[in-house]
Amino acid sequence: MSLLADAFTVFCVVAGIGFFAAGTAGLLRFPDTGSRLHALTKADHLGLGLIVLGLLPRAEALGGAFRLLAIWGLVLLASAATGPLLARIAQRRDPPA
Amino acid sequence: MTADVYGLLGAVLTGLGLFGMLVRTEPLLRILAFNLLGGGVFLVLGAIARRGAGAGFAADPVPQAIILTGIVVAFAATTIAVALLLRLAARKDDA
Amino acid sequence: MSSLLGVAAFAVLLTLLLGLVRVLRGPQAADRIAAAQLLGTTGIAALLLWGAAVGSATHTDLALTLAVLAPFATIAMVRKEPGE
Amino acid sequence: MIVDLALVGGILALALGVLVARQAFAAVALFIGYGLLLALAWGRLGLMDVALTEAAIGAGLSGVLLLAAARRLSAAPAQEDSPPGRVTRALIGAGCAILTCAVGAAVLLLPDAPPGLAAEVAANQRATALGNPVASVLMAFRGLDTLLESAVLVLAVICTVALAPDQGWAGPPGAPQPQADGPLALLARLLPPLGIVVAAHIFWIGVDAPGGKFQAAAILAAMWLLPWMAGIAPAPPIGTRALRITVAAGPALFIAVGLLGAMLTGAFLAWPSGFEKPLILIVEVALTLSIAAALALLVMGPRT
Amino acid sequence: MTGWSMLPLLAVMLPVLGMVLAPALGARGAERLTLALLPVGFALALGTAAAVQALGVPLVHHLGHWTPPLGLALGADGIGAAMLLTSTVVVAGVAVFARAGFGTSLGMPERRAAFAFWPLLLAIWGGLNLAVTARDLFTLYVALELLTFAAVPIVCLDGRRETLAAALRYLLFALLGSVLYLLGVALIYGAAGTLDIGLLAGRLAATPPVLVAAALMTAGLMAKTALLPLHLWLPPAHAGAPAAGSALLSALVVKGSFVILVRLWAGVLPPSPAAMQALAGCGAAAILLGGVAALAQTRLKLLVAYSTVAQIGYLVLMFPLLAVPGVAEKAWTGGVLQAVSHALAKSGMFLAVGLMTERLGHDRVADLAGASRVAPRPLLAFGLSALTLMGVPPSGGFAAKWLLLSTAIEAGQWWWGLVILTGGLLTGGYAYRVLSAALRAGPAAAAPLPHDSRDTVALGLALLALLLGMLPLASFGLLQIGRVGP
Repeated sequence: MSLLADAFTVFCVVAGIGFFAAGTAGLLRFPDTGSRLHALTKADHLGLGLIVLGLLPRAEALGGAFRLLAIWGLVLLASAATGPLLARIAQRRDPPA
Repeated sequence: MTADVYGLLGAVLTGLGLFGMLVRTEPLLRILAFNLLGGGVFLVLGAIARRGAGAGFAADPVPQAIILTGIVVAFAATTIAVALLLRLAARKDDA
Repeated sequence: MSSLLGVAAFAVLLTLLLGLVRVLRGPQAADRIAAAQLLGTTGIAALLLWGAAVGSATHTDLALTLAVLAPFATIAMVRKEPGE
Repeated sequence: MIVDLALVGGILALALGVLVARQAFAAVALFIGYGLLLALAWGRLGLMDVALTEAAIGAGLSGVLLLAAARRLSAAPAQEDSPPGRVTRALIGAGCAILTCAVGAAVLLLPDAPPGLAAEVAANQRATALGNPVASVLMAFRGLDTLLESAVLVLAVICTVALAPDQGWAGPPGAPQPQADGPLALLARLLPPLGIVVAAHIFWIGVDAPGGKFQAAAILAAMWLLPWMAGIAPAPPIGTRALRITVAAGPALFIAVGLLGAMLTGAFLAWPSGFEKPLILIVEVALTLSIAAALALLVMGPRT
Repeated sequence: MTGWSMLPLLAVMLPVLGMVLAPALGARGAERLTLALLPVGFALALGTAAAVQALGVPLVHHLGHWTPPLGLALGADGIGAAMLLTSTVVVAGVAVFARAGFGTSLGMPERRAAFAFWPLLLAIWGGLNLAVTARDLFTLYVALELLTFAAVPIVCLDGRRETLAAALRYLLFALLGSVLYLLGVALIYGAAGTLDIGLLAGRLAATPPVLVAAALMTAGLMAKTALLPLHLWLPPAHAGAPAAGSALLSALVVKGSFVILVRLWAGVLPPSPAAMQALAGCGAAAILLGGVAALAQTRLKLLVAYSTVAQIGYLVLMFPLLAVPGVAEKAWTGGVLQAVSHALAKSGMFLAVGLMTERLGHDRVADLAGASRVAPRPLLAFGLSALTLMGVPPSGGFAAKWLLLSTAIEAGQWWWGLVILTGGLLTGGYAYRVLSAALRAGPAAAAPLPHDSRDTVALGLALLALLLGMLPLASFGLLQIGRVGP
């Protein structure tokens, strides 16, 4: 059981790191602000989500698991609210030439 | 060892912050430099707190408490400086 | 297991430091702020992994604080200005 | 160790970036990143209380304050002093390098057996009825500093109010905020209830673990600022009696309880034995609310 | 013992409590609260001085029964008691004076300047009382910041562009000073594990961290005290503030960091004759350059502000003399007396200048003719204050400067004596410039002078500075209580 849980944790965390790495790579390599923002939101949502998921079996009590999920929820909420506005600003200040 | 690394970082930030405060001319950047300087001072204090770890504590609680108070006071100072700066900028418009 | 999580925390921290390049280079303000936001999320992930590695609930609380407050810089940036 | 060096490198890069930045905006964005990394550095040092505070202040409130200022200044820049000449700059640079070396050497040459108060705190902590040693220092051993710090915040609020123009100074603080629509308005309605729960959590764990009144107050202040920034909850006028009483209540209660201790036990700020924990908690709750109000007013700034 | 030690603590906490409550009470309430607190504060300061004198040892209060190094101590020794009395007298004078400008009569709407002034006055009072009674180096840092945050908005209460710029410059200077001081405090804690002044005494060896800390703290406090060459912020700030504010800034605010500097070098830091000579050298330069700059000013308020730069120089002349056995006691008395007499004289002088400016409508030194007609009593106050600043007998300034001069010669450091004499001549020069211009007959005064109680305040402060010199020297034994050194 514990072995299975550990394997789950490792799998999720590694996948999460993969998303963070991909997001960062996109942030660095993509040519324009718009696509960079796109890369970033992916990493935000999925990378953190996978890591939270992976750590859930290790949370010491219900409170711990709840806090982990709350963190993910807060990040999702904030990112969902600010992402479009940020994209709008990027477009306005960077007219396609 | 960890303490020394961050203590040295604090020393470098102190120098950088002081340089910025004296050399930059834009008031907002001076205020930022003051915050870098403050961060350096707190890191030096933090390194001292870490060195004093013992009695089951990861760091000496007394300098920790001092840093907390210091951060609050430095933040208050930053807000006053920003308010003053914005008022000055607005005043230039009317003149 | 905890050492594995520690390594994972370090890996996340490394991507965080790579992301710094975008904060430093810009070129647009939106780039910098977006990259700073990613720093926040990455930092939260690193703290969670690190907290799990050392078994400390305080790291999770720190991550929670960051999660609540991290959007504020972005909000201050994207909201309309008086007169805009 | 590699982790620490990587973190130190990142912090240094950001600090240098702040110093050489051409636009105020870029400098502020870099500074926000710097605050975030600094919070991680405090965690590495094992100073979790400080890390929480840095996260609340550096990543949250400072960012809002400075970004708003950078935006306002890009429209109306303040006057600048004349830049120092090349020679002066070289001299200043040399002086700062000397300062860095001197402080660095001083840090390395501190006594090998560090004199500190960790053992003293541990020996006396039981008498304060608090499990968090930093809270014991803040509320009992160095209670006077905490009291004065809360008074400094009231004074800072008075300062910012004093910086308003004569016309309408007693009106709502800060610039009037245009109403936001769409996702931001939604966030401004959804986040505050969650944030208040988080603040209560951080406050409560602060009794026995890292956390506490100041960090909770910073989160509360942010939860007040968010609907204000979104234009859906205008700030009350500075002239409002209730607002002023909120700001003053915490420090005033702290002083009153301190005087009570003086009358009952003969020493100012002595917590009457047996009542330490409830009294400390009552004072901390009042302080949290007052500090939260003060921090929010400070970030809003004077009426423009 | 415990009961008496409560007096200095209350002298700190009452103004702080008043400052906290002031916004809630509103401008009118804050004004009345301040006036009500004045007699209480005076009684507390007087009681502190009497208790210190009677007991012959410093009063020490351990907050919350926690003893240092873990806890904080606060108390009064001789210099602390003297400064408590000084701050109370000056604050009382300024408060009575300021009612005309910042008062709110019944039914009047609350004005911004009035809302801000009273709590700022209380904060300066409480901050200075804290700076002279706290016995922990970090509490002293908080006291310094309290003084700074209260002083900066006073500079720009009128909201003009020049005063705002002066306030911003002052704030940045002051913040730089306090952050350097704090860095020194951090290193002291790392070296000694305590920040209590009493425990640190004699315990700090001259190791590299302590020396770096000493340099940082000294530089920081010099910037806060506006000791040359870190004085550049002072003239525009002190000259820009309203008269009541200038009086507070020049008389009290710079004294807080000065007293901390004295405490550090007389007792806490390892003795360093070279540093003391350098510090006094800065003081000598301040006396000479400040005096010359004051002579060259065309605006009266700037002239008085530069005079403050010069008078601050006298304060630090005592440092090299404190280590010399036999003369240390007299030098100490001279230094403290200089701080007290300058506080009284300079507050009187700034208030007098404010009244003259108000009645003449300008503060150009060249056009002061007629001031003796429209503002005879303020002019008299100016002249009496100038006597103390020059060091003419029988003023308090004479006693201070005479003690410093004679001890310098006794200690074989005659060069400081030369500086004191030259400084006196320079002071005489700029005072003469003002008085001779003001005594010239100007346009005839139109109406008979109305009685203005503010004249009495300015005159009273100047007279107190004068009378200080008539006290017999033996009565200054109080100042020696708690002094560390030979």
